Amino acid sequence: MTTPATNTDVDRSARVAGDNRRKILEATMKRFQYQGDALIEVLHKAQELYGFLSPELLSEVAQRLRLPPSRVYGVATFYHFFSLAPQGEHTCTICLGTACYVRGASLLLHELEALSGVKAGHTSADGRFSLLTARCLGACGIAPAAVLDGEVIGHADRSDLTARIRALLGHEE
Amino acid sequence: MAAKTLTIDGHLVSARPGAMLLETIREAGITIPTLCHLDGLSDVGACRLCLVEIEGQRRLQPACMTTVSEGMVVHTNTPRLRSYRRQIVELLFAERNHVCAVCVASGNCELQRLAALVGMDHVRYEYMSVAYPVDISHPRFGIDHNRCVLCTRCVRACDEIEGVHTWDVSGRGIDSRVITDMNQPWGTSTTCTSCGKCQLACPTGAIFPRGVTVGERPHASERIALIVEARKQRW
Amino acid sequence: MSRLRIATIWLGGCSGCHMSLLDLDEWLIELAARAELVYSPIADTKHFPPDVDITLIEGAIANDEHLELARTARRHSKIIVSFGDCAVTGNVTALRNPLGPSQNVLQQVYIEHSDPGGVIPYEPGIVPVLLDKVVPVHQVIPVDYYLSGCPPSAPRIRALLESLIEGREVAVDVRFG
Amino acid sequence: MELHELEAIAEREQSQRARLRILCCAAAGCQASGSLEIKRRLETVLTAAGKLAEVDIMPVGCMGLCGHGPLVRIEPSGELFERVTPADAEELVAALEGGPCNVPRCDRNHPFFTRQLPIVLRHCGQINPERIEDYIAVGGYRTLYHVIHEMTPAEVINAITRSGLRGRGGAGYPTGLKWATVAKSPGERKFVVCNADEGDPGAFMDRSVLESDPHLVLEGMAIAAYAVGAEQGFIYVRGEYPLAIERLQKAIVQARRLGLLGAQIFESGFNFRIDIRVGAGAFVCGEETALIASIEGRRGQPRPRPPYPAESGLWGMPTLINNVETFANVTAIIENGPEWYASIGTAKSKGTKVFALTGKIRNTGLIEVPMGISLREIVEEIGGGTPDGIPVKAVQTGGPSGGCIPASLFDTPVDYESLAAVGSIMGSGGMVVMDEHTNMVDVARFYIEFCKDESCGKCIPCRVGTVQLFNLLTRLRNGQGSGNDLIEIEALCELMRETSLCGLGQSAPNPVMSTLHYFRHEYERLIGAEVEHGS
Repeated sequence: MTTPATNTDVDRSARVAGDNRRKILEATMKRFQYQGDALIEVLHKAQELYGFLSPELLSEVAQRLRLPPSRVYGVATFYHFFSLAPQGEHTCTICLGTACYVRGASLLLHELEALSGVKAGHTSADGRFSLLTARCLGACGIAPAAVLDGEVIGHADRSDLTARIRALLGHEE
Repeated sequence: MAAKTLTIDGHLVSARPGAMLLETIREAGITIPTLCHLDGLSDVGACRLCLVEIEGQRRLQPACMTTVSEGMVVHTNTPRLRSYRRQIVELLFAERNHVCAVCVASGNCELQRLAALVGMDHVRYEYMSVAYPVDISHPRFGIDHNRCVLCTRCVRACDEIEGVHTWDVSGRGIDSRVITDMNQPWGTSTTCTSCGKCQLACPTGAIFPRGVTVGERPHASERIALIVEARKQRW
Repeated sequence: MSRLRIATIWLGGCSGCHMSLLDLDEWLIELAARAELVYSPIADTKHFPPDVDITLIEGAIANDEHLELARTARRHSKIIVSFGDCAVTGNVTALRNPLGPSQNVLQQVYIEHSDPGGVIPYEPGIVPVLLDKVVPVHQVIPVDYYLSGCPPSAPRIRALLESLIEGREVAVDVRFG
Repeated sequence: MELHELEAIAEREQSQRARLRILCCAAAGCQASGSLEIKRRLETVLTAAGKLAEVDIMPVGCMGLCGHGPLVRIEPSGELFERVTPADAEELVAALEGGPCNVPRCDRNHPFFTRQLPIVLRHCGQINPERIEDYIAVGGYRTLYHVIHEMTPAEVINAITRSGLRGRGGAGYPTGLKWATVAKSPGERKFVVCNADEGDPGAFMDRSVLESDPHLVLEGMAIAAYAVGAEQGFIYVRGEYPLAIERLQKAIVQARRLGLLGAQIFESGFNFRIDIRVGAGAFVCGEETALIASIEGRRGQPRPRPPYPAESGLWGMPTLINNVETFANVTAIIENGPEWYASIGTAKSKGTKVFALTGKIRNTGLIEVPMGISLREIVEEIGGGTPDGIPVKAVQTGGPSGGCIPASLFDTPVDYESLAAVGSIMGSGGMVVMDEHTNMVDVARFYIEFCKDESCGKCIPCRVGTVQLFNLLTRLRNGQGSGNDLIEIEALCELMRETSLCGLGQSAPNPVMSTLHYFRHEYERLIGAEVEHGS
């Protein structure tokens, strides 16, 4: 599931950058008085800071909250929000909720899979692009909905979205 | 407090207040299938094999987690319960690779026994033919995930009796898997005390002592209850 | 009373179930008095005959030949018994399923794990073509009775055959492995 | 904070309000369609015209007709414009004072507006959800004051009981009874939890309420806490709803600053603190006991009930769990009296219900209707039928736990019992319309796939049953099914319904069973000739 080499790379670059993410994370844990109950809140923060949850990061959280490592790992892998592997530079999330489904979201997803060569839920080998799915964004009023690099796109049109992704990936090549 | 009187499969039985239905059923000499339950461990009500019908209740209830009450009328062996139990055992056999012929626990396995008990002579569902790894990095024990039924008895034995919580479950749904520490090879676990209680608790051949071959792993889950008793009594 | 027509077939399995059948020793003589073995790997027959009363199928369905023979047996038999764990569950024969479709299996066996220069045998009509997935018999034809065991012990085989021959209700215990 | 201070804030708000106002929808749907850019553009245009001081531009919550967004309303005329673009800004400003404007207008006399009865949504699209003063100006927090100073907890519970309010999360358990159980259960501490883990695909009612009127929910929770004797509350909200989380956070801070949450609320002995817990993507956490596990920082796996959370919930303490819409009904019930509330709806289902109307429907959006309204009125009148005139085939209610109701049963009244009688459930309020082109076997398979992915894995019938059911449906759809498969499918559905540990597994077969019941021919067609001979 994880690629250890990449994880340590990320960690190393973080240390080199002299970042204070560890401090922020520590402050979050302190705010919750290092209580095990706060595990999910702490993991949210850790992922927000680092983009994903590396084994090192999880171990550290386990240690600070005095939780068994397996429990932390069990929680981190139970919830779909937590990612144990780094995501691509660009991400596109397709909503697969019922309203979006009825309005053709699965066709949209297939098209993007074909375009990017990335299967839903995965990241391209070069780390440029992640194609993700959501169970429901709750944006059913504008179905089908997609999120491209954080921007919600309503009434997502197949040709329009593929063009945007092509441009996104093509531009930087 | 006075004993509770209840009716189980037409027989009047008495039970101490606060007793669980499962122990009362067993004390009455009635066999009822269980899998996730193990004497000495807390109950989770997950396998659904000990579900019983209780008159006046809309839903079936797990005997392992239902407290007896006065006047309760319980049926443990109705046609639909038999049919559900068989289906559940079929689902388990289809889920992973339970090949008794090549299993260390054959002859001493609770799953194998369950199949016989519920009369599961074949599996109607498609076998999922998963390919899970076998971890033999631990010097004394191994785990073959292909034979795991996710009863979590190892997790509870490790947490509740040994107190180290080396085991837990990762993922969810059909992708659930028991793990040691950070989903790392068992032999590299820093929390495991190599006490072997997980192996004792395991109902199938999933967790086994290294060096045994087909049919050689003894079944010794009842030792878990003895250990708990010993701890209480300070033998 | 006319003698019953019994057949046994051997598909994807090790023939251990047939060995167990032979373990019935002198009861086989009694059996011969009441039934005729019209098709079997231990009888000299080429084609599956019509009007068979009871057919025991040992082994899982692993290739196209198994599939065809199982279907033929079903067409010509009143009663089909899945005979032993391979027929009932796929068992050891199905251990290849986790490796993936047949091409992956052949690749691993004949190329990756063989001496250099290995080739995958391909002679349709001569070498049976593997199915992508080994399946129990009841997944390809309707089965009337199941006799688990690897192999089923001789007494259990006898119990089943006796009930079938005498037309009694079949009540053979379940015992995998 | 005292009552007169609250009233002073309200008066100040009203007196400072400009006569001319432009209300821009700033809920998630319209934001995604660019409503914030429209707001910026309007500001630019007004600045250029030197009119910025005379006109209020307000970001407001959901105006309902999400499918036609972005929506903009102008006051005092009350005209509502749809599909607005930033280029429309000049014309909208002109329209404020009756000038020419070609931006498409919504017909306010359309049944979409006239057939609704907003109670929960009464402030949505009227107030700026990010300003507590706006909420106070429409009467907010006065009910809480009234409750704390003039009612005993028992009186509050009595009022809720008499109103007939039932849980809006789906199962319809009587709210008053739940409150009473928590109130009388012994416990060192008690908790109030707002379940905002709205997970049904095709549902966004709670999201809209939280984004449009967060204080209404906070006030409802505070009243509940007073009634049951809790001092700590949690809102468990989906991580997928960042805007709702942000607005809730703001709302909590604002309320705390004014002394409407926290210690000694309204100078009384009543303390109540609310914390947000953000879900991490697990549908099963909508189930009470899984939600509790998740708040406690564990894997969101349910446990058998009893004991019910009302007796033993968070950290083993009595815990009241209601969903967003249930809490949002509380102030109106206290304000107008339980008899008023009980006069709306049917004999057993009181009040209104919010629905997210989506799918193949002309007027996609958020609606609130009295209980007892027929499906036909919702789909044909309020929803305006399908966008391209293809006949409606069915409507799905209750999400993955619900069922598909065929068009032939559209006269069914919308209430808990009637929907259950036709094989569906009220659910939390998702209503997905399907037209004749929708393949019902695919729909069933879609929902089972959802449940398979969301199964927590604890109990066997759900963990493995969903996978086998999904495989069977896939085989069927691919034309590889056999007549036996339908029997197996039905047997599996029964097994899951009867033996699964929690509501997710127990209700997972509903979409399959209801489509098998009403659209069996679509299944049989896939099995091929052998069955067609029979039929």
